[in-house]
Amino acid sequence: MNWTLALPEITLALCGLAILVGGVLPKRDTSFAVSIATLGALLLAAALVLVQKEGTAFGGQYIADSFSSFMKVLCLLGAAMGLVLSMDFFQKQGLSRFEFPVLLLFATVGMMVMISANDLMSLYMGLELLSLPLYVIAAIDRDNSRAAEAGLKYFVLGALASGLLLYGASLVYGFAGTTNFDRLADALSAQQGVSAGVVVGIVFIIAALSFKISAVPFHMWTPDVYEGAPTPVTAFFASAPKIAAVALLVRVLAGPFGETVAQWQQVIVLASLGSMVLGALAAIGQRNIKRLMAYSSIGHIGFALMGLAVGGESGLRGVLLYMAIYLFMNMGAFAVLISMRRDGQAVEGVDDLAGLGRTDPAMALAMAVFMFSMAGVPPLAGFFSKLYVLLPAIEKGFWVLALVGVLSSVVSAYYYLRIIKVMYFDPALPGFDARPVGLSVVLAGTGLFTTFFFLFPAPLLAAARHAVASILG
Amino acid sequence: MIALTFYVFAFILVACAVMVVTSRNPVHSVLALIACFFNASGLFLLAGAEFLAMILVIVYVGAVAVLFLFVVMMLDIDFVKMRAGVQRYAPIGAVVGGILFLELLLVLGTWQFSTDAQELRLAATPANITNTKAIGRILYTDYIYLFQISGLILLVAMIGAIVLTLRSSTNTRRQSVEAQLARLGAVESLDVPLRQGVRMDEVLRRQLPPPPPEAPKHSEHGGHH
Amino acid sequence: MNAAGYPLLSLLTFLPLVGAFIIMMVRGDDETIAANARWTALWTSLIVFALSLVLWFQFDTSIAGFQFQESRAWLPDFGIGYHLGVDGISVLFVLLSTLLTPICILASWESVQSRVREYMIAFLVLETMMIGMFVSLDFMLFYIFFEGVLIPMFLIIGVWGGARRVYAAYKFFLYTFAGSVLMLLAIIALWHSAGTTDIPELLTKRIASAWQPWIFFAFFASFAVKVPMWPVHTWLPDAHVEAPTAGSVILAGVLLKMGGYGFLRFSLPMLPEASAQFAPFIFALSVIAVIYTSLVALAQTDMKKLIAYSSVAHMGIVTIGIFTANVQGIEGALFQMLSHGVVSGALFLCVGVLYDREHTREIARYGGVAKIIPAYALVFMLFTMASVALPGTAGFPGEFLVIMGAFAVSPWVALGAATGMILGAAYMLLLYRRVAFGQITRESLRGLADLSPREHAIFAPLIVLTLWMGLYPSSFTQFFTASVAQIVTQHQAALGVARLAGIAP
Amino acid sequence: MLTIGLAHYLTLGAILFVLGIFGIFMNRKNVIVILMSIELILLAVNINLVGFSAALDDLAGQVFALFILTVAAAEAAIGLAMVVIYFRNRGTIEVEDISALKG
Repeated sequence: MNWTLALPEITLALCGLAILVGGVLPKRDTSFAVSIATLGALLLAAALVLVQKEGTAFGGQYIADSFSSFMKVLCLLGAAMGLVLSMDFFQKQGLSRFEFPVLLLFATVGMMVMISANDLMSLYMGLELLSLPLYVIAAIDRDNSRAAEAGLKYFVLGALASGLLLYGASLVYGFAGTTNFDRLADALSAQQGVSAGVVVGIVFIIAALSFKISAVPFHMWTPDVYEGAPTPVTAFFASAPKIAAVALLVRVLAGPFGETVAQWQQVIVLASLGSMVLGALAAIGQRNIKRLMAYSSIGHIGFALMGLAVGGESGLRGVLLYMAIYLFMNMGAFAVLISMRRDGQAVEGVDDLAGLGRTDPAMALAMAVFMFSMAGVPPLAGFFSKLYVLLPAIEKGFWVLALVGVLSSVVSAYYYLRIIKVMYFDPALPGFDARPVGLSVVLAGTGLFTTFFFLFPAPLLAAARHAVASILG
Repeated sequence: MIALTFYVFAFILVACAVMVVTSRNPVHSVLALIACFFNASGLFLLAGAEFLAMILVIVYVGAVAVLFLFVVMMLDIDFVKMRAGVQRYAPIGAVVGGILFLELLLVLGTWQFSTDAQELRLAATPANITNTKAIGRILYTDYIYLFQISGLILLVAMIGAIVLTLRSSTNTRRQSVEAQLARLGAVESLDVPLRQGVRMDEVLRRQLPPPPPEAPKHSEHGGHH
Repeated sequence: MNAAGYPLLSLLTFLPLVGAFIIMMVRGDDETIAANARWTALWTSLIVFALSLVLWFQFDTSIAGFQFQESRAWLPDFGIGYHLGVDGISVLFVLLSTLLTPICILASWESVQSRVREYMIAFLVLETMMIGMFVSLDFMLFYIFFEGVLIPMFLIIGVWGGARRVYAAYKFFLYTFAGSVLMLLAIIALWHSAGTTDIPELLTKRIASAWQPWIFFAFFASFAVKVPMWPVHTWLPDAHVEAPTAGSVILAGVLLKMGGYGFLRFSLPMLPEASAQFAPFIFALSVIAVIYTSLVALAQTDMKKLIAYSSVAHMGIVTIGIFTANVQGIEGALFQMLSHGVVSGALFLCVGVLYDREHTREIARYGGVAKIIPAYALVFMLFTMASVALPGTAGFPGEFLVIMGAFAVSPWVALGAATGMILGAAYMLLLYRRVAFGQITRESLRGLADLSPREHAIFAPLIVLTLWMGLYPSSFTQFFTASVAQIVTQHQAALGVARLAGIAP
Repeated sequence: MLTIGLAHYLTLGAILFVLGIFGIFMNRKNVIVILMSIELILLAVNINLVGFSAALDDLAGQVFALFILTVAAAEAAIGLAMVVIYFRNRGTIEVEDISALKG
């Protein structure tokens, strides 16, 4: 029982318990101290992940490899940034509760379990440990009817997705007699022509995971939940959990179901096409910037799925790089959204950004960088993320995917440009309230990464290559 | 005999499930759900999953279904005003559901196991011990990882339910130790001699003891107002 | 490292960014920032220009290949490298960019008063992108610079532009972006079939005939929008009219050349068969562009719009020249691009001078300015003459060579191009007559001030160049003779091979 | 038909699954019924797993079902809490009223 392998998860969970006790006992408001402690725990876990050895533990239910390290570090970074973004916001909204960081921490444990899952059971348990805190924090602004509605919607559809996942998992288990990924791979590769039951099972599992990453046609919840939830929560939703779910999808499809590629490839291609097109078209008419970001995230997931549909070493590497770069762009953009607060009141309209280029040039510049980057304009990081999935797509002859991808990025450029237009071309509104330090740090970090990624792409590329090599064996 | 039992359980189960979905009154739905769980539990027994059958009754009927019932009652919904039954898309839904069901039947009807499913099993049922014992053997050893995670999930659910619903209402009376301690002087405690009592109506009053040097040891009386 | 002994091209490319960074760091009140930004930008661009003169003097005109090469690994996983170099085709464009940038900065000295710091930063970033694009010898690098131009240009049009600036900025961005992403796919396809994005290497590879039309079409989508060719030219008049003067100058002077440069650098040598196949199509579009936009120009009432349409017509001549695929045609096209860069830039500056004073570009609002501001009228006349390709000015050698080249291919194309020249003379002279001669239409015009010393400084180098290019063209053509000869030889050889392959079973 | 095999359990599971899905999408009156439909789906999954477990002679299926029960209990708690706060905010739990956020 090689349990020390799971040290990052164990440490983080224990830290969570300790922080919970530390937060609950004192009589005063402990939310700030708890946030700081949680931040420390997340960074500690990230450090542990980096020094983690490779191998499997708990009878094959847990796997640590360079793929899991790569994704876990991304998720931990995303969670840490989400936490930093939320600290000041909740205080100003009068929502600061020490339970939020604790729930976020347990959700992060869930992500790590998911990413390290090497068994359908640990996949499910990780997914649930992630989802339950997410349902709660979507509705943490419980006296706001929009937040309550967002939470409820998210919960109902999330629980349905879990049900689909389980039904699919039960069929796969029934076919192979095992839930372990390695053994599943053996069972599925030994078979001549996979039985229909397994295919149905795989499709159910993909559908459920598509829900978690909000790929078309399981995206319906995304705009509503993104709009209804408090902005830092939305920022968190759009980053870390998505990365974890993509990681899971990659591991499942490249690992146990890798032999049945013919069965699921078309599904992923269609999901990718649909997400890219919908993400581009539906965002055009949005006035609420959080809804706009929701559709934008759907479009980005479509691009990431393009890499998965293409598959192979280069395709999967594209997915990993896409998610890594997306994390930074997205967090940066949300840092701007969270700073949108006028006279103590959070504002969410695209038009509320008007004249930001005059009132806060630094933030406007950062936002412009993120928007151009998301549109895929070189030399910003977003261009490279798209390039890394387009290269394999064309290499393997997925012309339709590549063509739809670039055309949808032209269409989506339209609404990204609208934000820039509002910031720079429109007459200025009164400036936003002073920005807390945490937001400035996140803004500066993500902005510099997005701008100067092109100078030093090698480390990230090497890490991604290493990670992909470990799941392709 | 076993077949007959199966069909009885299965039939009631399906009937109750239909009632869960279609019943007008949520209380009826919950009761039907409870019946579903009882029958499913019976089916589990038939399949040899004794432990699971018991857990289903204890956890679901004992906790979850009661929770449902509790919430349904608590929400104080005017069921008469509720729109009746399933709505107009129901026929379409039924058709789609029927197609889905037929497809599933088609797939499941020709079920075939992987050729080496027997070798791939990780927890083959051991012979000659009870189902509960067998599960107990592996649950805390092979599955300790998942077991701990499920503990975390329950913890998260607890935190979540508290975060979402607990509020310090102004109507409930709760003990506030600090407030009581701070009330020094406003309330005084008396050392009442045995069998004499304090006759407040009368002027009979004991002579006050000399003032205490420090905060008095009121804490043991913290409970009363 | 290269002929200069130091990374000259990298310096040229990234020095403007250093200037932009310095401007960003300036602190103080608005007045200080503006003054600092102007001077820093001017000095940066002057230093870059001075440095680029090294190219002029040290460039070996007898070599057809690439010089001043620098290369470093960048994305080795994908076979994409950082590779810079110039040959006869690109070297003069680099010089054109470095020359026009300080002129533009001078031209916006007084006309831009709001957000000066951001304006100067945008211009310096733009300069980096332009130079980088002309010196990149890696296709992906080229693409990055090619697209990167959009960001500063979008902001320049949108923030400092005229009344309909938002519409114009959007149109500019989306048209070019849509074209470019198709080119990106083509670049990836090339990378896939050749295994590299290194341009000198790609030039030696033969692309499979079946792929050539597709790749050609994708390149065409991008370059034709940039040139711009009819019918995708409609963004240009809007962008020109709405952009601030300096923006128009850069747009006409350099950005339009990116399309022609692309055709010449990539389409023609890399896709010889497709180029030959599609040449008639290009000729047709170009002739339509030349005649149609000239007629449209005749009907314009806005000076800038008129010059914008004339740009479309002149660039039509360029595309004709490139696809004649003979020495005269290509040399003419190159020369035409250079001269158009100087002359149309200067014309936009001339319009800017009037606009700064009267704040209108309506032709009808002016008249008889020659009597009030003679020096200006003289300058304006020179550039008008150059634009109508009067012999002895910069416009002439290019158009003449192109018509010569076109005649060798098809007299009809040559006829079309010549018609364009005649129409061009008509609308330009009409413009000049209505603005400079005749009655003084409005009393307020009498108060017009003649050219200031700053404006003299702006026009002086352009005047010198216009005359120099017209009177002694060979000091410019000598740069690209060798490279063009090589392109033509290789093109003929490639077509010969293809023909042989077509004959063989 | 007289020997009860895997197919019987799978069919029963499929019926419950489809009923659960039907309940989620066709229910327009009460969110709590949707939560109950989700419980039905999970019950269907458990029946599947127990059926497979018996047919394969493998305990893993039962353990899986056990974990699903645990999680379902947690999910029910969260879901009902969500319904409660929604009711507090809106005074209704009718599904058709859940549309303040336009989809």
